[in-house]
Amino acid sequence: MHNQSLKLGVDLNGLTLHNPITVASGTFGFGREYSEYIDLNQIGAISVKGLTLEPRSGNEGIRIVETPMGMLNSVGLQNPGVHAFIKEEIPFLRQYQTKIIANINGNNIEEYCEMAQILSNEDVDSLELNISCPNVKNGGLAFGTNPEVVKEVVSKVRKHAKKHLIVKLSPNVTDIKAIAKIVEQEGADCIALINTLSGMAIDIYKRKPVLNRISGGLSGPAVKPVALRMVYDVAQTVKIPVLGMGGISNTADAIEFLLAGATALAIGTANFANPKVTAEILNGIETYMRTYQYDDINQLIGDLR
Amino acid sequence: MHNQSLKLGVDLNGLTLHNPITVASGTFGFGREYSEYIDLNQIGAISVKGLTLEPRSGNEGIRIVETPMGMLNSVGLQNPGVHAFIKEEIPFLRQYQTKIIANINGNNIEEYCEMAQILSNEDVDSLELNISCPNVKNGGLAFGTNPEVVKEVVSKVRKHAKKHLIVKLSPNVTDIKAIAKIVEQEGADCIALINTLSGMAIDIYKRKPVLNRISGGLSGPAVKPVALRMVYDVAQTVKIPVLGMGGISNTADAIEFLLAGATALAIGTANFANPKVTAEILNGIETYMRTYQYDDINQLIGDLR
Amino acid sequence: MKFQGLVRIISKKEINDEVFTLCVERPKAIESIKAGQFFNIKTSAYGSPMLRRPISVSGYDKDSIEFTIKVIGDGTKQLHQYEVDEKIDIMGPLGNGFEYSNEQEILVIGGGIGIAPVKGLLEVLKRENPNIKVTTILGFKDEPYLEETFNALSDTLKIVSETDSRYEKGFVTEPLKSIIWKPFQMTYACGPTPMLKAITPVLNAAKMPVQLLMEEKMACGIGACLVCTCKIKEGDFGYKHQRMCKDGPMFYGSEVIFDA
Amino acid sequence: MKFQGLVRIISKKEINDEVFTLCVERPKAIESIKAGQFFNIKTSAYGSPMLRRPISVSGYDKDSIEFTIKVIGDGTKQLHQYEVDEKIDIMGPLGNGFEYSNEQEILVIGGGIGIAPVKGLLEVLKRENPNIKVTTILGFKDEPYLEETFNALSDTLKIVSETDSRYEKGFVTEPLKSIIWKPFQMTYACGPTPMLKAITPVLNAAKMPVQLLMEEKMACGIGACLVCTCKIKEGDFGYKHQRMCKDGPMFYGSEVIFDA
Ligand SMILES: Cc1cc2nc3c(=O)[nH]c(=O)nc-3n(C[C@H](O)[C@H](O)[C@H](O)COP(=O)(O)OP(=O)(O)OC[C@H]3O[C@@H](n4cnc5c(N)ncnc54)[C@H](O)[C@@H]3O)c2cc1C
Ligand SMILES: Cc1cc2nc3c(=O)[nH]c(=O)nc-3n(C[C@H](O)[C@H](O)[C@H](O)COP(=O)(O)OP(=O)(O)OC[C@H]3O[C@@H](n4cnc5c(N)ncnc54)[C@H](O)[C@@H]3O)c2cc1C
Ligand SMILES: Cc1cc2nc3c(=O)[nH]c(=O)nc-3n(C[C@H](O)[C@H](O)[C@H](O)COP(=O)(O)O)c2cc1C
Ligand SMILES: Cc1cc2nc3c(=O)[nH]c(=O)nc-3n(C[C@H](O)[C@H](O)[C@H](O)COP(=O)(O)O)c2cc1C
Ligand code: FES
Ligand code: FES
Repeated sequence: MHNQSLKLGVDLNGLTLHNPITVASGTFGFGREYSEYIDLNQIGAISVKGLTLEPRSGNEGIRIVETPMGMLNSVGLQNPGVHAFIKEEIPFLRQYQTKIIANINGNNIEEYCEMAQILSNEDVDSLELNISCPNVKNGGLAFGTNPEVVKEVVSKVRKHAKKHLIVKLSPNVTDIKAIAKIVEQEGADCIALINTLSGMAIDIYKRKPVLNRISGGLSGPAVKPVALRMVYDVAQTVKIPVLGMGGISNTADAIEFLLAGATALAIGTANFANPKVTAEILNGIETYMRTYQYDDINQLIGDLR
Repeated sequence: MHNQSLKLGVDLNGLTLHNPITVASGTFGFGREYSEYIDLNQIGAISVKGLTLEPRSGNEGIRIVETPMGMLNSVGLQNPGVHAFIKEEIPFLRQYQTKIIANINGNNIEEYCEMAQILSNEDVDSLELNISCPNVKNGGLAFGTNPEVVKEVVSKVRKHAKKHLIVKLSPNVTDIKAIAKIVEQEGADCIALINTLSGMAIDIYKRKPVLNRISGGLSGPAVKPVALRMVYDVAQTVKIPVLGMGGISNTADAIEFLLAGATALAIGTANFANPKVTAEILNGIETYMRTYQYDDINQLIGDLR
Repeated sequence: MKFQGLVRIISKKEINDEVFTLCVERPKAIESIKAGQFFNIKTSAYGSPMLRRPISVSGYDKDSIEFTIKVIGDGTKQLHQYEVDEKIDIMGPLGNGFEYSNEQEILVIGGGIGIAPVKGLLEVLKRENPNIKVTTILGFKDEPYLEETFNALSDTLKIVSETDSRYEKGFVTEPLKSIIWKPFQMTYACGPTPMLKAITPVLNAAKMPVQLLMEEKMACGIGACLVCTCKIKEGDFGYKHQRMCKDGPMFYGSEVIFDA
Repeated sequence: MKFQGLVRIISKKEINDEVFTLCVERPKAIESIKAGQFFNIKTSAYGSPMLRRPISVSGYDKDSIEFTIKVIGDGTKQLHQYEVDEKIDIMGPLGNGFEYSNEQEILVIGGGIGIAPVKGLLEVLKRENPNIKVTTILGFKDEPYLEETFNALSDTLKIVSETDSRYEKGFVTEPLKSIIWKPFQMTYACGPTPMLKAITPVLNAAKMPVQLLMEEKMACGIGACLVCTCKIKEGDFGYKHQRMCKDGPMFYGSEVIFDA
């Protein structure tokens, strides 16, 4: 029994992974740093740090607040820009068998389209459309919170994206199912969720918000129950596969997301406390599969009784 | 300096409290049990367990899941009904100088109005309209998540409520500011927030959602950053006072909410871990006021630099 | 005012790999304790896990309170790390505990760590009435523990285990069925819910009163939050939700409805 | 592969009410360590606080690594509760540390717990070059600590305190200004940001190179998450964000922009 090899491969509707464990955008850089702690070949896919058309130096001031079993970040998409990514990072990542997901971020719809266009001709495996960044035209609310804007951005980007397209949803919405349906209708291949919850912290000694931009993105175990509910709701609603994330920190969390219907998982914040957490979770999933007699991970996905 | 008496009284637009520390509905019963651990006279107001017109036996099955620094509850408004509350509980609570906030919950708008009517003639200090319960007519989404429904329920209840009226908002919305504005326009005296975030947990051994109703309400420190952001946003948006809550567990949390603009605070989940937490926080606020030289709590409220 | 605060740990004893006892100083403020009551204990000063853990009294006298604890998750792991002379935050005693007066012949059933409060009960009963006749049935999944203690406290002791072949194999229901004809005035039982669910109909059918010490995940532990429930018969067909922590954790077998 | 894992605590020493040292076994896998580098340490096995805590190396040899830690919040409180022979989860060494070769005369400035890595540096420098001339300035808010240690490591030692009247009153900038004419080849400094911000222009103006060991709240500690930044001059008017953990925590005074 113990020697029987388990089938761990999953298919995110065109993006096949040799196992369902991926890492979340912005928490793993471009893989370089973590490659000194774990074997990147063990990771199904790496979603790289959120890319923008031009290099960005990110937000000033404090960028992190630790909160009870979570953290707020306000990195502000610091990244070398899509061209440097293509030149410097793709070749590095291609040394490993992990798939490359390019997380793309625009200031406006045109930028999203342009990035999709550019990356469609490059050696990446999937594009992850991050629609949680603030939309300046819509008064700073994220692209991903307004159903009409979601419809427009996904349909336009779809036309430029000649690759597997993931759309990553913001959890800061009343009805995640409605947004997910639109994303599916407009032709996304896969839905990723959740991005960070909007949160805030105040420095009571200075009597100021800790973060210059007042609010930041909450991630980590604290948000797991919210993420799991949204992943479950979306998996019940759409037919395209779901890449589930939000607070996954150990095997039990991962199994919960798989049972809730996520076809693959992304680990984010948990990497910070434990750089080997992805490998440990993969191991734990295998043990669980043996105990509960699944020989193919696909039997486990969505297998709620 | 240390002996100088601090002014701790706050005015929630008609509901005056001798200090800003209240307890959150559903976490403190009707005060009886906690009266064996702390002096209820020390608490500014008690929001009692959510009341319905008829007695309710609440949800079946498991009602609680502990989560990282939080908990999901699915109590389902178990309560003896508004009439038993009036007969049995008001006289008990009136022995103390704490104010009584009646948290009211309806299956439909008529029930909300009827309860407001009934309680307007009883010896309570405030009505807290809880619009986070699922609205059966609107497909199970909470009353509080649909702006039109919010408008209708608040405007109708306002007509029946001859008392101070608090409206308690659901955090499961895209734009809390828009909802808060409607609530203010329709004549609420005060806004309370946040109620619980929608969350879920799965029993990976049974492979079933832990809670019969699948999702439950997340509370506790985990939600604090989200709550603080919403309290800040609402306090910036409306002129009526805000009763802030969500994960407040210690003095620092309380100061954050006050600085964010909450005129009073409610402590919920933290009572479970520490039955004396309200008194301890009150003490801590006094120390903070002395250190930062506030002699009136009202100077501290919203005092961000 | 009821007690909640820090108490000093007087002694700590390992019973086996997973089970240990902590004995703490009994604060003066606690006037009375009853077997079957529990304390809600803060396991960590650092917030996580956030909630207290309910632990039954497994023995007490005028100066001390004893807890017998099985390590199963983070909370109990943290409790296991406390050392003698450290202080621990307890709250209680809580719940209604066992009802006992001067029964002459009783049956006691314990399953797993559920034997802890049963031990406390027998110690009190023996103290108050040294002539009491005690028949005890204990059931374990694996290797039994506290066997000698129960031997000393019982006139007849039967132990079953699901896996330890040195003992009778099986569940407590087997020995129970073989002695149920005896004239026990009262049965006291504590153990996992499936065990209580299995023995209750047997005892009810034999018209033998049984006090069940039950378990449910808790938050406040004092009856305020309503997250812990026990489904109790009301009228012929109805039910009501009672609070496991405040109205229980002891309920009579005749009143409980076992779901699921 | 870099090291992350459990190491045994060899010794623990209280330095005063708030400050202590932990000495751990140096894992074989760690080939080199440099003064000024740090380890990211998991303070609790139970998840809270969630993030590791960066702690500088305050000394090392081929068998051990020493940390000198000040208790300020939950994480450092938890570190303080570890006992000899327990194991602790460390990750590192991280960051770029101090750059040193064979300077003959150096100035060292430490503020508060920032003296910890400076101590480690001096131990290495003395080991490698016993004739090095060391002038040390230490500043404390309250009562100084490790005075004897620094006495032994320095040729000249000045200590200031904001409140302890047995020492010169004030900040490190005062003694610094009085000796800045000396021909130090290098200055090494670590302390709270306001201190580094105050000394940097003084040293820059005197055209004296200074290596600042800086601090910023961290998450990953290895350069992947970009939550820790140091604003570094770029061109004449520009700046770029470098990673405090990976590109620092040592930066030259000439390159850092101090905001706010
Ligand atoms: C009134 C009352 C009295 C009690 N008295 C005692 C007592 O005297 N002594 C005592 O030891 N306990 C007693 N308990 C039980 C005790 O409260 C719990 O064991 C304790 O709360 C567990 O806390 P924890 O943090 O260690 O484990 P938790 O982390 O809360 O949880 C359970 C662990 O079990 C695992 N788990 C859950 N379900 C399964 C499953 N189906 N299969 C495999 N693993 C699973 C989980 O992964 C988790 O690690 C009592 C409970 C009550 C309500
Ligand atoms: C590269 C690097 C190296 C380091 N090396 C060392 C080292 O060698 N030794 C060492 O001791 N530390 C060192 N530190 C600092 C150390 O990492 C922190 O002290 C530690 O992370 C604090 O964690 P904590 O959980 O104890 O405190 P936290 O809980 O994280 O926090 C801070 C505490 O201070 C309080 N606080 C915050 N601001 C104020 C204020 N303005 N006034 C009053 N109180 C306030 C907060 O309420 C809180 O209790 C280093 C840091 C870095 C980045
Ligand atoms: C420091 C940090 C930076 C992040 N940057 C990005 C980003 O650039 N693009 C993106 O889509 N999500 C970003 N995220 C969100 C994560 O990818 C993930 O959706 C979220 O953190 C929830 O998962 P977790 O709780 O496992 O971290 C970031 C998260 C963190 C903590
Ligand atoms: C067990 C429990 C029961 C609750 N019941 C109610 C209720 O009946 N009515 C209501 O308006 N809010 C109810 N709430 C929500 C709280 O009043 C509060 O809004 C929420 O818990 C956030 O605060 P906290 O994190 O401090 O607990 C309940 C919360 C809990 C934990
Ligand atoms: S745990 Fe709160 S009522 Fe029982
Ligand atoms: S802490 Fe992650 S980049 Fe520095």
